[in-house]
Amino acid sequence: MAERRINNMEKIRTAVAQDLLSGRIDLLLGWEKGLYWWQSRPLFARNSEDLQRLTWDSFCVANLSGYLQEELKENKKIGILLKGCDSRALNRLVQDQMVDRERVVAYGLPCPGLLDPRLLKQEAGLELTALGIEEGEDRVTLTGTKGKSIAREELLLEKCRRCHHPDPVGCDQLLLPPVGSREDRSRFHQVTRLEEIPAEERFAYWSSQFERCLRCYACREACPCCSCRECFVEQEEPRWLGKAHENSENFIYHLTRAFHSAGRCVECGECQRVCPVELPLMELSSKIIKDINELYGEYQAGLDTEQDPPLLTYQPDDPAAFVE
Amino acid sequence: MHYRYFPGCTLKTQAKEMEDTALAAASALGIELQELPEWQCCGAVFPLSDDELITLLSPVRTLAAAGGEPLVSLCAACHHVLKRAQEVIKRNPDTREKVTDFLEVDYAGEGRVLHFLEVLRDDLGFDRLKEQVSHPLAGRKIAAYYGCLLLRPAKEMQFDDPENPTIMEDLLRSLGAEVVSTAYRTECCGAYLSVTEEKVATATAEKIVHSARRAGAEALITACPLCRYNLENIGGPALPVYYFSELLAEALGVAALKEVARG
Amino acid sequence: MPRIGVFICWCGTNIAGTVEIEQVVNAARSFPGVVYAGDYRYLCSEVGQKLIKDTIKKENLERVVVGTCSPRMHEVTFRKAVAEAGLNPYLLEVANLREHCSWVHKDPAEATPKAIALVRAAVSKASLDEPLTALMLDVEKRALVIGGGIAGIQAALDIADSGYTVDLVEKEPSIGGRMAQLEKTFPTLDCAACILTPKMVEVAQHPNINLLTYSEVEAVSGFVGQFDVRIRSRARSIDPSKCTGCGICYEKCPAKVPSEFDMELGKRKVIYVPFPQAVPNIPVIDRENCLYFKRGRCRICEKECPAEAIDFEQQDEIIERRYGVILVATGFDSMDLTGYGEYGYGQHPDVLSALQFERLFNASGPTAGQVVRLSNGRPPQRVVFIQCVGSRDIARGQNYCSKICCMFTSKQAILLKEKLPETEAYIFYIDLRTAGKGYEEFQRRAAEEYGVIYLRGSVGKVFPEGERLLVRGVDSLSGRPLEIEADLVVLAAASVPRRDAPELARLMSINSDRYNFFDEAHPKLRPVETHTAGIFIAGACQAPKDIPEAVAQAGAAAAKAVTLLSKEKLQSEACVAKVDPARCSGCLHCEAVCPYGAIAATETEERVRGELLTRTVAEVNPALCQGCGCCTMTCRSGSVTLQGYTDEQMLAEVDALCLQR
Amino acid sequence: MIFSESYHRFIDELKKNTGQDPNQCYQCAKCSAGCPVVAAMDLLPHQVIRYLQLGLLGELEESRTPWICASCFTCAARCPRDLDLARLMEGVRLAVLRLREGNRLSPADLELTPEQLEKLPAQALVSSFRKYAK
Repeated sequence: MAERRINNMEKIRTAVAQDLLSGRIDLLLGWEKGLYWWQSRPLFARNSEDLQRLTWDSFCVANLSGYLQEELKENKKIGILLKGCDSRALNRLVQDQMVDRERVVAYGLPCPGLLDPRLLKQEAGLELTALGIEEGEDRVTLTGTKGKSIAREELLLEKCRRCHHPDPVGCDQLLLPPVGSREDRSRFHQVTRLEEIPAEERFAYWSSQFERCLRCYACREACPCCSCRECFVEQEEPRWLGKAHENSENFIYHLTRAFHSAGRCVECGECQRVCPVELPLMELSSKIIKDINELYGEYQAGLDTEQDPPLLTYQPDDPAAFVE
Repeated sequence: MHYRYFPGCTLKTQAKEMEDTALAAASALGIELQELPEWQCCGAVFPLSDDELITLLSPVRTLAAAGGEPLVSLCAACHHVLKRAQEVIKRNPDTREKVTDFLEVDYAGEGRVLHFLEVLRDDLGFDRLKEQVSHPLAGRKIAAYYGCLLLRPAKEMQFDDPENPTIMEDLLRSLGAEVVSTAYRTECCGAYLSVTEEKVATATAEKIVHSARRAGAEALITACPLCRYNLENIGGPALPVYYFSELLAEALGVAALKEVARG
Repeated sequence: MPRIGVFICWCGTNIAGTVEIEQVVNAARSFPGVVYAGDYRYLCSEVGQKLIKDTIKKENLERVVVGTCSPRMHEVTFRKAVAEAGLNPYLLEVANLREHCSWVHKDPAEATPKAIALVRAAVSKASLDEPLTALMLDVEKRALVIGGGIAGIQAALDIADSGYTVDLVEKEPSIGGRMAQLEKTFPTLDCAACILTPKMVEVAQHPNINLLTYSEVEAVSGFVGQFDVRIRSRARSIDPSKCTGCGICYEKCPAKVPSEFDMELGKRKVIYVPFPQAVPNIPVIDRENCLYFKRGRCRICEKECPAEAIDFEQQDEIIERRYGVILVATGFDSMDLTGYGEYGYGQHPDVLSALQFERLFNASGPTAGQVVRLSNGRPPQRVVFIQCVGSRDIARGQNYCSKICCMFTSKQAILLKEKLPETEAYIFYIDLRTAGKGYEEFQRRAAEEYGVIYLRGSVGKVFPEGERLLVRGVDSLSGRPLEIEADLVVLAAASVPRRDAPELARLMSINSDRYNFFDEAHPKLRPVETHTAGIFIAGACQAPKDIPEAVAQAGAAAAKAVTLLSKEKLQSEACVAKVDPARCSGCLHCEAVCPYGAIAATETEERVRGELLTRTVAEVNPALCQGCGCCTMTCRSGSVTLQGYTDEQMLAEVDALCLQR
Repeated sequence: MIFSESYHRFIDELKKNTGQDPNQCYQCAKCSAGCPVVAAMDLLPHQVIRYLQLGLLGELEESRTPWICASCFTCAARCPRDLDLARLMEGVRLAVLRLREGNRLSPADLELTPEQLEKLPAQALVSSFRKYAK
């Protein structure tokens, strides 16, 4: 496995190096290793030296498509590495006319699912600094313990465990062989669980969650759907939101953000991952996705750029009980 | 093709020839009908009032015993009761909870519930059946009689067009018989009344048989033991009434199996 | 803060009976910006309006708030008054103190504080009002009528007689519609053709009517006064300037298909006119079935045509034209009865729909006017009519009553009795609905004079028994089950909207009800208008109707259309949406949801780190915008706003309403 | 015809257990028109619904009709008001049985010869007792 990964790395690097060095792209958005082994961070590669740092491992979690909007102002053409979820984000941005697809070279990386450091730590019962891992095909061995081995599926990030489309869609080229669709995974179990509890309890649940929100807006910054030039939270005229820490305002922020990403959310889970207080933000987005599916038929944002989003289309048989 | 098989009360007694011939035909056609290891009568009547939970217990127990595998019955009444009981379980979570808790089974309405005729039409196909017919019923003028329980309510039974069904006629054609169309083929014969209101049941049955006779039929087929009993039990000139399975076995040239593998 | 004046109306006792007017006036004086507050018994009266006008001048008012009835009632009245006093009319706000307050409360202790809150909200909004100006738009002096049945014909004639040009578009090769298929009409038993044909000819000869048969509307854009419409005029494969209508072509044509005009009972040729009195009397070639178009051989019609009018190469013609108004009169279909297996429709040749039965009486119909059984060609001795097939049926049909069946069934029974006096006629009905001039008398004549037997009840099933049909039913009045050996069974099929009605509704942006009948703007007060200004409806496309009703409605719709056409200019909507290009990120979701096609992409320039970049943003065409607000709903950053209803104004209202009392 | 409290209790119970509301019926009588055993009934099927609408419960209690009904669902299949009369009939039968706190059929009532019993399908007996006894 390790060997294959190295081989994969070479394959990826060769493919993108060619384009970057020949000037087909001005910038490559990829990942490099961070400070620790369980961190990989965005890499902005402009030359062969930068490319040496390029990495593709089980921690390349950041969705890079969010950088495109800004970077395209200064670069003519950008290459970008995309996992399944990331590729759908790019497609969504293209559908929202935020990114000119002609100016992007998309390299798809079929994704086996990324590992959650928090789970690794929990399973090992050790600080991550004292831990190492060896990845097999389906299992991960924790070195530093007594060789504890765990099914990879159980160590995946929450978003990866509900991911149906690990293979990138709509890319210019796939750099690795596809891993196949995972429609066997359940996407909405958490939402269904929440739906089943009584409304007051549900309100109490969200109240206690939002109470912790710092309004740092990291969720918005990381979200590929949040492409407005000026977000409503910062607007002065009219002023939608106060600045004080006030739970009702936190509610307004999160619910409005969820509505704004309705029909756009590609379930990349970045909002939840970057949240410093670990709010379960994906549950909100998932609830809206589930509702849209039930009302207007199955729709997964960013999968098919030809299909118009359900909230922007009208069918004569659309349910309209709410206006009657 | 593998199915779980629910015989029901009458097929082990008065309608033995229905079971024997159907099982023989099935085995000739490569259709494996594995009888449920333990079963009890379906109750013969689907409970039409929602406060009659006890009558749901037996069909739901049977459905649960099939373990999600397709469940086949031969008798129209059994099929009706099982199919509709399954619909209740699927559509009414309250009832499902009460019934399954009482029975201590885990059943949420899974598995196809089929009449053997549906297996022949949908899973085997009448075209394939036709290829296997070795003794076609050429020149035999036969009318199909459906009765009530197979067809209605159509929304739940999803068996065939409730007013103009074709499945039995299609079967007869694939067996090489000459189909005689009769006006009363979907009219109820009133057989449920044969114990308490025999005269009513007989009068209703007579109308059906005599109309078939006038239309030129030499025999009738049915998929329900109770219909057969009632249609045979009339005053005046009668017509032979067969189970569809009897003619099926005949056309396939197989003798009735006496011994059946038990699940 | 602008100077605001508040005027509270008593509306007699309508408002004053429940709301303490004095309290409201006193409270209003304390609201920010209010420099005047007063009340009057009837503000909408001349005197009331004069009070407003005088006060505006005297107090130098810059904004006006009236606390009155619903703005739907009198907003226009008060805007006019404000304008006459020299203020921009959009600097007026209406607080709805009647429908939203006094009419829904009994207790003044509840109504008065609510009235105060409503006025406070209106004052808050008014302080943010900006003057708005509506555009003045031209009116194209041309009308489009869609559908050439009796309603469309009548409407086209009425508009044309008023001096305006009308394009009448009909999908079929001839105008005439459903009425042309009828033999006689109730309750007078006039021959349908005798009264319809003259009107059809008049249409063809009218100098102001441009007849487009075998044509369909493909696209509609624009707005009242300026609808841009694309019409596809299908190739007839015949040069109309050469054709003399001699009919040799269809005499000689070797290919036959079921005739739509005869409800598939008879056959027609592949080159055909639907019926002898067709207007225009020019055949069409049905290319789907023509041997030449299908297999490349035949061309007999071409050889036989003495006028050399056949043109196999003819192409569809696309007509793009602007109209001031559109009138929709697309009529109805007879419901498909295949779901009613118990009647044996489609299974037995002697079970017919009423429209099929009607064709049997017609001299040019499938039986040349002989009323016979289609199974054996012999006249029937007993006919059973069944009403409400598909109508009033929530399980397999339509919830509504089709309205015309009671009458046409009686009519057909009478026609039958006139033609075959010995034949028995039985009518199964659930309720007899004979409201209409001369209708009840007509139905009674059927029963009393002609001896038609009316049975109150239903039919369970029709059993083919030998050569006849055994109808098993019940007469509910006597409580008797009945069995009738009949020769013919006639089903009064429900009237349903045309199959393509939903598509047309979408094309025109007009509303439909749950059955796909087109919706009028108001069920009582605006029965021929739609919610889309400039589009009118007439006839059975709105709901099942008989001929007199369809004709009356067509006349009314034509009058409305002419009223519009007679105007030199129309004022556009002033409360239109506006995009702030600096905020707009250019996702164009607003364009996707705009029902009026009023939003499009445009380029804007901006400086980024010293460099000039162009980017795409949305832009509203104020002439097309109807102020519906869909765009403002869909814009996440609030870059689109509806003038007169800006986010700031709405929030100001909400804040004012939420203030502690 | 008295819409007493007991009537309302009865109707509410009937609606709850059968999911059918007799007031949905507009008396087209299609149920009676199609019923295969109508000839043996003293009240026609649509009259049973009418009696339910009018609260004529005593008459229904005496009527043979609910016991003649063969539960063949023909009426339900064709009802333009989407009423399931077969269910209503069962509701009436149950109400009568419960009211009388007794069964309408007991094994002793059956006057069958051994030969008849031999021939009679088990199904016929089971269903009769299901219908006539609780």
